[in-house]
Amino acid sequence: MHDDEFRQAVRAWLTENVGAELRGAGGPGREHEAYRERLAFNRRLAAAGWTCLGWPVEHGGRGATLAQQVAFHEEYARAGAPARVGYLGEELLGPTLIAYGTPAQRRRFLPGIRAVEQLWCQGYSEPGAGSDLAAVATRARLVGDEWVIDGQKVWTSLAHVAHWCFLLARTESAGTGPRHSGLSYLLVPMRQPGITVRPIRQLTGTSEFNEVFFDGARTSRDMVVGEVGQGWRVAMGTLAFERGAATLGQQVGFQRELDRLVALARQTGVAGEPQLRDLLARAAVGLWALRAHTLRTMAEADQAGPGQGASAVKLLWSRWHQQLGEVAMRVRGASGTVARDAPYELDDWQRLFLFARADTIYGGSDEIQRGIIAERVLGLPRQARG
Amino acid sequence: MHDDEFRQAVRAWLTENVGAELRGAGGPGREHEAYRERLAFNRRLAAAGWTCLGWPVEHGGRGATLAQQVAFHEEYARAGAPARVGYLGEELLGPTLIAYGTPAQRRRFLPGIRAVEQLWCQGYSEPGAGSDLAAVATRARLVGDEWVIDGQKVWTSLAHVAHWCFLLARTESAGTGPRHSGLSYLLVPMRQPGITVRPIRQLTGTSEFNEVFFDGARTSRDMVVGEVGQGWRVAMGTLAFERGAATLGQQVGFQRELDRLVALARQTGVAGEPQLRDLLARAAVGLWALRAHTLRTMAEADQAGPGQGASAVKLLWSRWHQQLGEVAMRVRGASGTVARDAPYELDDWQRLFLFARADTIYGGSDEIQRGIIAERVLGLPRQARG
Amino acid sequence: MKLTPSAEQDQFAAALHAMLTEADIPTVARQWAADNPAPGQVVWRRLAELGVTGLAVPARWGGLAAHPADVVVACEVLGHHALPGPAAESIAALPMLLTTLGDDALCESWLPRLASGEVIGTLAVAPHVPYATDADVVSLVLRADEQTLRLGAPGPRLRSVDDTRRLVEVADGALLATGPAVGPAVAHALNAGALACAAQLLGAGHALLETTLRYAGQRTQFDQPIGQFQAVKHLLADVAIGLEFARPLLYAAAVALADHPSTAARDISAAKVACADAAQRAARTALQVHGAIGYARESGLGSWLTKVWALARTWGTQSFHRDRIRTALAAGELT
Amino acid sequence: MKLTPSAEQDQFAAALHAMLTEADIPTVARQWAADNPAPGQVVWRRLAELGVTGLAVPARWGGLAAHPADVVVACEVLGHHALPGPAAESIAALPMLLTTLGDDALCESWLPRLASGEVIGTLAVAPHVPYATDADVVSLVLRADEQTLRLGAPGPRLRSVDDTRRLVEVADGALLATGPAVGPAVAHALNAGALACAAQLLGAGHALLETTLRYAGQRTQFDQPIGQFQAVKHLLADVAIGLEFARPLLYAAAVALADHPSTAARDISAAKVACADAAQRAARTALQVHGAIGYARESGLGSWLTKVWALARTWGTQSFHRDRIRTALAAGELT
Repeated sequence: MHDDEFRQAVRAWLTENVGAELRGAGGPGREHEAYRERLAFNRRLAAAGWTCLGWPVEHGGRGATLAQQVAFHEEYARAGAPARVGYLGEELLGPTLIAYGTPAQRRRFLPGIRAVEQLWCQGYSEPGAGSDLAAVATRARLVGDEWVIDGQKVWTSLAHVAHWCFLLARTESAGTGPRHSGLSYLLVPMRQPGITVRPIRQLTGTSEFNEVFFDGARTSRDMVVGEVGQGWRVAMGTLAFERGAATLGQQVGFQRELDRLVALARQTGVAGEPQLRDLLARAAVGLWALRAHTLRTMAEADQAGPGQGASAVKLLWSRWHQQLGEVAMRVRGASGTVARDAPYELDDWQRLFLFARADTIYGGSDEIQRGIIAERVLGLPRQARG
Repeated sequence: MHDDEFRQAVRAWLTENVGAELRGAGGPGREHEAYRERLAFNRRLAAAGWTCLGWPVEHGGRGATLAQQVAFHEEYARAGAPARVGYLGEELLGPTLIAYGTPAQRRRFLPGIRAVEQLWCQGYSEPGAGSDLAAVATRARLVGDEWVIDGQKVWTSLAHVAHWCFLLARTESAGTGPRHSGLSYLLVPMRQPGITVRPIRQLTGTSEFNEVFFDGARTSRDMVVGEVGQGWRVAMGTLAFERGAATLGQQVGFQRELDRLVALARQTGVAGEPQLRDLLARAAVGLWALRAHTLRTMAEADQAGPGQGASAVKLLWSRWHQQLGEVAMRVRGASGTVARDAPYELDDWQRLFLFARADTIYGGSDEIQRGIIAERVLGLPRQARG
Repeated sequence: MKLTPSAEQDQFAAALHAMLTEADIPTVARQWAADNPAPGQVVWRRLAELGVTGLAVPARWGGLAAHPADVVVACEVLGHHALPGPAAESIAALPMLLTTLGDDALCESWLPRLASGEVIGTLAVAPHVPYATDADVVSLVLRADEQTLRLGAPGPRLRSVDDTRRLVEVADGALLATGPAVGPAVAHALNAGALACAAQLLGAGHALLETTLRYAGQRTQFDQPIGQFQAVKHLLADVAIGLEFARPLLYAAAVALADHPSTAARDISAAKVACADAAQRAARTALQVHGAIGYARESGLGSWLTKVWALARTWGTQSFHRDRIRTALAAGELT
Repeated sequence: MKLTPSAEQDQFAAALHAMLTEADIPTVARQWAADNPAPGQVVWRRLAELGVTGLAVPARWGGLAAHPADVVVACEVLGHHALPGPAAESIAALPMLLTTLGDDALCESWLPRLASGEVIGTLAVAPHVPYATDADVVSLVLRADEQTLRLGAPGPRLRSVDDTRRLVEVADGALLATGPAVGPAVAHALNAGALACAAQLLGAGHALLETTLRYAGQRTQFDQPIGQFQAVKHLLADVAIGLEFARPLLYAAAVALADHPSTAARDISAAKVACADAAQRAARTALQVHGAIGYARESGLGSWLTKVWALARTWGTQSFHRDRIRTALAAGELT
């Protein structure tokens, strides 16, 4: 299909299927919103063949070109389609299984991901392992033909609805080698007696994140991805998967936020304030730069494989989004601190302001990203990190 | 003398003695300006009894109160009196000798400092020891009754006109103790065959700084201040001397700069630009805060001895001054890059812009100051520094 | 100029601090938010016993007639503990409003009871204080504009992002005063409220810094306490500097409120801007250093974060106060 | 959209880079500043041999009729080496001015000679380019405003803070063109000059980053290379990010200049602002990391520092370009 036709087809399907009740639902800080409706919508999306576009055809994908993936994500964002409930499977686990999984693992799990029938959660972070993932302490030991898992994960998004979890666990004692050796990448069914999920109540009053306690939880021996003890390599591979196409979709969402903010500023009259105008203009230019940079990075990746730009992009969009949150609060002025009446719930701008602060934390904090750029891109000497 | 009378007396003397040719001459980045005239002026100042005000009377000072010292420095700045050529002796070495020197050293050197007859330069920095003063490598060894000194100092302001240098030199091999042990604080005559002074040509085309090479330079055995091997403690004591009164004078100078910049902005019409007005307003408030903070610190020091605020003050004024330089370049607009015609010389605003950049470097860089605040004031764990 | 707290002020602050530490304000605040103001009202009675509620009330109406710097000292401690209740309103703005208005009957009705703690009061002043904080749980609600002062009739409660701040719309009640004296009294009350609010912000900022310092000393990543990383050190040093430099502006503004009416508005704006900036920097850094745990309600960081968010935007936004400073600059007053 | 350099552009840049590295530009620049432009003129002839001077000249006048992105590629390398001479003027602005004006006689007089390198040209355009750079050492000096294009008569030399930039006041010379076609041609030339200037800034910023990275790897303090300190790493990472994000805006602006006249002004302003901000951040950080040594002329850092200072303020100040962006935003063009 030609790229333009592809885009038309996406748009047509979305126009028909995104109802008003779904528009804009979900997303960071709002994963609790309209969850059932989003799940149903995502399953319809899958049935229509609009999931896992970039996966190779032999693995159930459509082998879509980069341009087509971009078109999909842009149209998806433009239509205000709801945040996908299956993105962890589609964007992280699926590509990981395609790259490192056994044929049996792929056969077993890829169809469920594609159809949004099996939902996954990610078990990386622990109370003692946030920025420092190599400090993972959850242990897994082989007992007969099963891994038995003990430990605790935290900040596990949507764990209460997930069927399975992909996680990092320590399968060998740390010993004297590098701190990240001895970890394995395991697939663990969530609905079993050894697992307890406890929601974390957030500042916003909502709780999309969870603590997950593993207390003798079990999974069969063949549920390890890659080799035993090589989980670090597999997990880092997952983090490195190029998210260019989805990033452009994210930017379309940012543009919508900015447009709405400009409209609000005009409506309330504050758009006339020179400083606010300057802030809005800077935000607009910042977004052009993000978009131009993403397109450029993708073009380079097409030519020469994935680049080193992920840390820089993460830093830039997270700062941009934080600043937009602050500008939004300036536009709102004194009324910016009144929440919707009941239940205690933030409006979109308040949520943006509060949640964008997390943008510089999750997925690797600002400090970690700058360290990565300095050491891996600029070649400055590494710090001793054990 | 009552504080107000004292202030009147200072003002009267300055009104009579600061000629137009002296006004505003000298200062960081401009130590070369009108040097002879400033020296002559400073000697007149001394003859009139206006130097070393805060020193105890038994050491040749006037034992002036803090309020009187403040009045002096404020009036001095307000009169546009030229930067003092003897401040290193008056503010650093003098108090050091009073605190740590032998009676013989005090008798020998304090009168020359007070009269601005003997000029001093400071030999701390070395090519390999900038922020890290403990890395001083210049060596001094005892040969008979003399110290023989070999090494190199750098960024030595006014070395080409100084009669003496107070410096840090390594008198014992570093060994395994703390890196700053084994340093001694020596007084060395500058005009001798073993010393070569080479000016460093700066970006501005001027050269107030020098490299000083010590090649078998000599000073007599009793020219060590404090105990041999305790030079670090003496030098750090020097750095800690409360400069509150002079700081207020510096702030009067800043206020003059800001006033002139506001006047320039009005004159060129750019004061009407809302963003520039905001920047100027922020600068004004920043200066109130500096002043209020200094007064508060001095009041506290009066009650309870010197506080921990020096690092914070250094950070704040250096950032404030840098920002003023950037605002100045905005006020100047496109014409801001044209230098005075001949010789290659910057105007006041250009010099401010360029030299204020050094404000966050000399006297302990921004990075060092923030580390000091984090570790000594906030009590965060120290970094291993050998 | 009186820029450092006196020994008496230090003792007063220490006593207040000890009382609030013992009172377990985080629990009290949760109850206050959940429509159970009784434990909070008990704490407010203790404030009255310590004299806090009477600081800004003249002696003839049963108060302590203290210097505005004393109010600042007290409000900083209240902010440090994130105490619920209309502190800037009841302790600072209302006494200033009634005193400046100078209507003896009104003063006699309310000031002695505000001072004694029998009454907690609140106030809405359009446009800077659009809602009356906690109007549904206190017994005196006023509503002022430039021309009139009225009793306020509490309407529906709105939720603040800081859920311990009960925001209430107020309708006009009985007219209490009108005429040319009202405008200046209201302006003066706004200044007093903004100053008290700035003091609370500074206190909250310090509490955030302290909490974050403790966390940075305990939390390890990469086998060392995160407080040992230079990046974390520098973030926290900048927070400390921001707070340290805001405090003298706060005290200078208190002095101006008492003694330099011509510069009081400008100086209070400078203090509010500096304290709000410093507190917001403390809040940003607290979240960044805590990482995700800072978002969890149970971390307890939240009360201060949302308190700072809310206080920075009431009693005049940053834009409003910056504008007052710019206006003063343009009038040639500053330089 | 053409956002990444093609293989040909990469090769072209590499050849130019090699030539300039070999030519020892720091020495050439010192001579240029000291009234000895001959070595610099030799380098400019080599630029012509490589085709740089003909990039923006149409084929019929002996040029390469290249895309503005090619000019950007070349100017970035020139900025990287801090080459003296009126690059934005002679390579970008003048060809654009004459070509857009479309007066065949003028084109024929000058364009072939600019392309061949026989002539280096410069230009003053009030108010954004008040002086004609290097007018006393080149053979074509023009002076334009919105109504007229004239030859310029070089007057006294002013010194720039960047002493390799010879700023010359120009008086009116012979009238070359007047009428309604001049205004748009001058506007177009200003855009082309600003774009070339932005490219030079980006190149200078990269050179500063590279120099600083080298220094940070070599210089030790506290027994470790200073590049190992987290504070230094983060400063340099921010520089790298600033430069990396300015580049796509630069290429997008080049595309707009060629293909999207309606957004060219806006896009070029965005590129100029971003490149100047990024380069100035690189300059600040270079000085901060070098410490005092950065101020010494012999460190060699100075040429880039003052070049960035000067270029960030010509072809439109940051205020001017931000204002153009704001105007576009207000016109509803952006969002």
